[in-house]
Amino acid sequence: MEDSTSLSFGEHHMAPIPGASARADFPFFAAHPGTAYLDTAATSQRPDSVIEAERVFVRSDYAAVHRGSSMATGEATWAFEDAREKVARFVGAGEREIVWTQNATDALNVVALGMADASAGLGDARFALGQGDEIVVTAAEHHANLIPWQRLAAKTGARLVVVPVDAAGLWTLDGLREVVTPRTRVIAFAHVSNVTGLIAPVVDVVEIARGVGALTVLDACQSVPHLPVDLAALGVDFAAFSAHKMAGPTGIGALYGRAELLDALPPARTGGSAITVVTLEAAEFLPSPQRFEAGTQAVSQAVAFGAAVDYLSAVGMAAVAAHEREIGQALAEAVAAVPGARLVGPPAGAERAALASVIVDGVHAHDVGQFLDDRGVTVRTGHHCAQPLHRVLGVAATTRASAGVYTTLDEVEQFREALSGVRTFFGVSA
Amino acid sequence: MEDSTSLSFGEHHMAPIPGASARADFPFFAAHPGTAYLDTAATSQRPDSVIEAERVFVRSDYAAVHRGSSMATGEATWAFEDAREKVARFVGAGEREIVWTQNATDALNVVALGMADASAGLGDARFALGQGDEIVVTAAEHHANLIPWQRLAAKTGARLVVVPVDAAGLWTLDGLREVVTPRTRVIAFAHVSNVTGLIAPVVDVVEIARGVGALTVLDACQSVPHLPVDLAALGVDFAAFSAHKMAGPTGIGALYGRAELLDALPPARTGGSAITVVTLEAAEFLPSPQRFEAGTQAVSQAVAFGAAVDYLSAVGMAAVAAHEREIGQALAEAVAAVPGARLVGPPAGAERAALASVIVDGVHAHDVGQFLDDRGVTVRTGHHCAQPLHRVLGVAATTRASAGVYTTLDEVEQFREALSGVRTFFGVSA
Amino acid sequence: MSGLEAMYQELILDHAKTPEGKGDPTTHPFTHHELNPSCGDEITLGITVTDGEISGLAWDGQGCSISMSSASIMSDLLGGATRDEALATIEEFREMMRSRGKFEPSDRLGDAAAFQNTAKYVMRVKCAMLAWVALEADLKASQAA
Amino acid sequence: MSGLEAMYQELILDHAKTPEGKGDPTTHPFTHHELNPSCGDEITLGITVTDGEISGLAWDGQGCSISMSSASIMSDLLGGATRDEALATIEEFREMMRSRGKFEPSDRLGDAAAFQNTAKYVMRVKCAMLAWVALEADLKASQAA
Ligand SMILES: Cc1ncc(COP(=O)(O)O)c(C=O)c1O
Ligand SMILES: Cc1ncc(COP(=O)(O)O)c(C=O)c1O
Repeated sequence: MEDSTSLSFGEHHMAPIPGASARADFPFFAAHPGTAYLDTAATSQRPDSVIEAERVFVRSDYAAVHRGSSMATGEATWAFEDAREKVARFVGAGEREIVWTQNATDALNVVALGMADASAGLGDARFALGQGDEIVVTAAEHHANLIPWQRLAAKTGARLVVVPVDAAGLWTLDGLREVVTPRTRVIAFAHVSNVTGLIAPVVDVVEIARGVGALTVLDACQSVPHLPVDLAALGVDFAAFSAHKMAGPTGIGALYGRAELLDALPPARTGGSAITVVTLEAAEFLPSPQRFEAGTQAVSQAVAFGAAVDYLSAVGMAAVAAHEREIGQALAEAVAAVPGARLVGPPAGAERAALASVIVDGVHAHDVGQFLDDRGVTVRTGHHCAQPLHRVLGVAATTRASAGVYTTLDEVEQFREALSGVRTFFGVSA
Repeated sequence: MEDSTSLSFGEHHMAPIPGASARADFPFFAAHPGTAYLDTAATSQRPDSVIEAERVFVRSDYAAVHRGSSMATGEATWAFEDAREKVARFVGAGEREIVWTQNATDALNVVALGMADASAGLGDARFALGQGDEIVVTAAEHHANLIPWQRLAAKTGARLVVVPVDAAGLWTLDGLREVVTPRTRVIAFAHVSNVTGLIAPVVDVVEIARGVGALTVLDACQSVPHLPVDLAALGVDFAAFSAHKMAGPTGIGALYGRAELLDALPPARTGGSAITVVTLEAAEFLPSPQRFEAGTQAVSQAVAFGAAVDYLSAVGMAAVAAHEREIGQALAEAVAAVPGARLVGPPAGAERAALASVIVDGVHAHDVGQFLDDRGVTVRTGHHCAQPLHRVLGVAATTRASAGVYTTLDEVEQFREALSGVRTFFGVSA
Repeated sequence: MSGLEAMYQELILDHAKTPEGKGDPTTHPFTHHELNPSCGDEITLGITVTDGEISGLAWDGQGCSISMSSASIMSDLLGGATRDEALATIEEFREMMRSRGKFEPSDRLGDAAAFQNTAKYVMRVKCAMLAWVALEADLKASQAA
Repeated sequence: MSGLEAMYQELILDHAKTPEGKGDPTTHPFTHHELNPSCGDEITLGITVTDGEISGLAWDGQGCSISMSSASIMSDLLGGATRDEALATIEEFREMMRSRGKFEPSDRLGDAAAFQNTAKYVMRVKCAMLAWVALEADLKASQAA
């Protein structure tokens, strides 16, 4: 097995520094000089070290894992589990507390579908919901952390209760406290909103949840790639994130859960490798993580995911967070500087993640995005999988610029300049 | 976007020929000279063209798909959907009839979990099961095509009915006919058994199913990679297969379903991208395939999957099947030639897939596998995710050699020679 | 002329600003609602068909300048057309939009030919198609009626 | 000596063929069943503990020569040992098995040191550990009792 940490990181053979230095490690930017890639909240580019780690593995070390006894299988299994250990360490989890999934959406579904199974009598009753029970989400959630809970509620008779958001799209702890009751069984919320950039007070939410014995499910999609996150210290019960948003590949995500919970949650998706004894009548399941990993896993993607956290660790998550704090403020200020453009979420100056969703008065988000695209600025337009939130904002779609470890202030400036030309082009400014 | 079909296939720039010629296209073999890789039924190696197609895409064309309006997203979406079209064409399906999944196991779960949702009142009643309904599987099924149905039965009150196998592990149409009743709602079976190598009479099963109005679910994991398969012509309702068993990457599989069924089956896994209108109360889902593709998909893996079917198409599936027919017989004969070794499934001379599961009298499968491994022969040992079948065979584990497009007769000979040394080494032969 | 300017021609921006055919679709017997789920753009289009001709047409909706101008230009072009002519025009428009900009429109498309450049932008094809898909649904419903 | 011969030493093959300690585990007060799900190998091991010493031990099971010989060698080594000595030996054995062959066993492991080579084969570690994990469970149960 090739040790991906020993690969050099691009030009420099020292730890990369966020911004222009790190940028040199990502081949995408060499292929697109002059492009400002401000869509990392949707998906991240991958550095050479990640692409190469997977390539080396696939070219010479690939085999089935966890099944059979061949040497090839042994080596591949080692690489696969080594990657799990890296990802676990990266988020402050034990190895058995990281389950590979298809993506973060799948991870959230593993929890919600497992609870549905428990509610149908197929597993630990502590996860069973019924009439009168309540599931709490915020009105700002991504569809991935909303629809699975709607479906769980519909299947079990539980009620979905929503923490409201204000006109800026923000919810508060007081708003949460108002809806939590002794019947609250689950509180599901995003660590960082992919639309507003709000950073949730996780520890306070966990305290509120514990007060009523509710489980906490953290959508960590937009936090784990951008901030140092210690899930054990935060105290959440479950969390979900995706490799493709953090310098890693598509095709793999992770579910974090406290080991004693994961060992008890019924696996909704079943099949080979996840089991101990299978008869024609019934199956018994392994402890976590294997119980949830039915079928052939995303083996080479796991290796690449390991290389991605190696990369981010080499940069240092504190450095990433500091860099992105600067970029986040610069994005907010850029929007504030453009007449007719309004920022969603916390205003410039307030704490926020390195993303800015914008409403340009009189110009539809698709048209804004098209104009920016023409100016070499890749952004995301749409409802960002948060239709209910956009309904509150009063628009069908916004234009979002978002940053990552490789984003530079020059790109923010390119964004500001392009944004300032939008209304003139579409003939809506004075 | 790089057109992967334009990449050269290894040394030769003409269509590769199965066996030694194709072998040169797979970098794994250059890295492991002298190794006989006989574990393709577990997972396949990937040719250069597949590895490079993904690498080129990831280095320069990668972006989010199906969300947003940027040019980058447009190009990536094009590549992603182009891959779907290729895979669809490869199995005789319409584009909307191929849903990306995590693997084949996941694909089978999408059907079973969707039916569970329908049974719970969350979707089209035609998929709802209840007390008195019956689900038919064979006793030879892989756990992936057994446990999801056990769980569905447990949730809905339906009964799981099993077609028995004989001492060789084989089931028959008569055996199937005996258990099918007007209450049979689903018949789930493997096209090719991953243990016995039996090739199922699919068209006859479909006819029996249609006679009672049952849905057919085909586990096509071991057929699509090895035989020309036209799912529409076979007439099955659903089918599942995995890229990693057919020269493609891990992290992606496919569910085939007839369009009108897929459009109606409830999506068990929910989240972003799969929806039309989402309110805080409920979500409406897109038609197939999007309705099942919640969250960020395995984008670069889809591109690689497309390149894999390009590769197999360039070789020609008729040529692959002819080659594997020869290898399959050679494997069966190799086993027959070794005293104390017994072949599971159809005997040498009878129709069978290019895999051979072996019982060596007096030597445990793990020890057999270890010995073969030492002699440079990679095989698979264990129950191959088919415990009930092994229970009938009277052993906990067998040793399986399996072939693919790159397998040569030399490898079979290496296998035979190694196998013939096993009993002497472990001191059980005269 | 940059790709952007080719896409947002004067003609298109004018139609987006002062759209033709906007009105209350529910006054017509055949109405269809069409939504672009990725951005929330939507249109409801109603028609009356008399002796095989579109004798009345009105639409309402909200969306980007491409979807709105496309609805407007289509209303101009196909209001009064025969059903067969309209269906053939929709087919040609779809073919153009799927061509990634490679299809040369015939005279039949009239001002709608201006969307040839939009076809180069895969993610905007749905915007341009929105009204046309709605009209197609209405025409088929009227045929079945 | 090839890797294979180092793994399947005379000693190991002999123990696999004529295992020590095989018998009816259920005659002892503490029994534990352990399964290797990937191959179906299993072992049930029973012990009696008197004054902190393993005064009786018997196991039954089926599996490969590594799992069977490991159970046999362990029975020889730890039958009669004190609970603390047995737990410490299990710990050292585990450490050796996890080392990928890099751990140098102390005298305490006795003939069990022969599995040092097995530790190089990741997929066989579970085979060698099977009996030891069962004994550990029994010892912990006896401690709690
Ligand atoms: C017959 C059969 N069905 C299902 C599977 C499961 O496939 P996957 O592991 O890709 O989900 C396999 C392979 O392990 C198989 O051989
Ligand atoms: C906050 C949030 N939650 C969930 C998701 C879903 O992640 P994925 O698409 O990787 O499943 C995303 C990204 O789209 C997100 O930003």
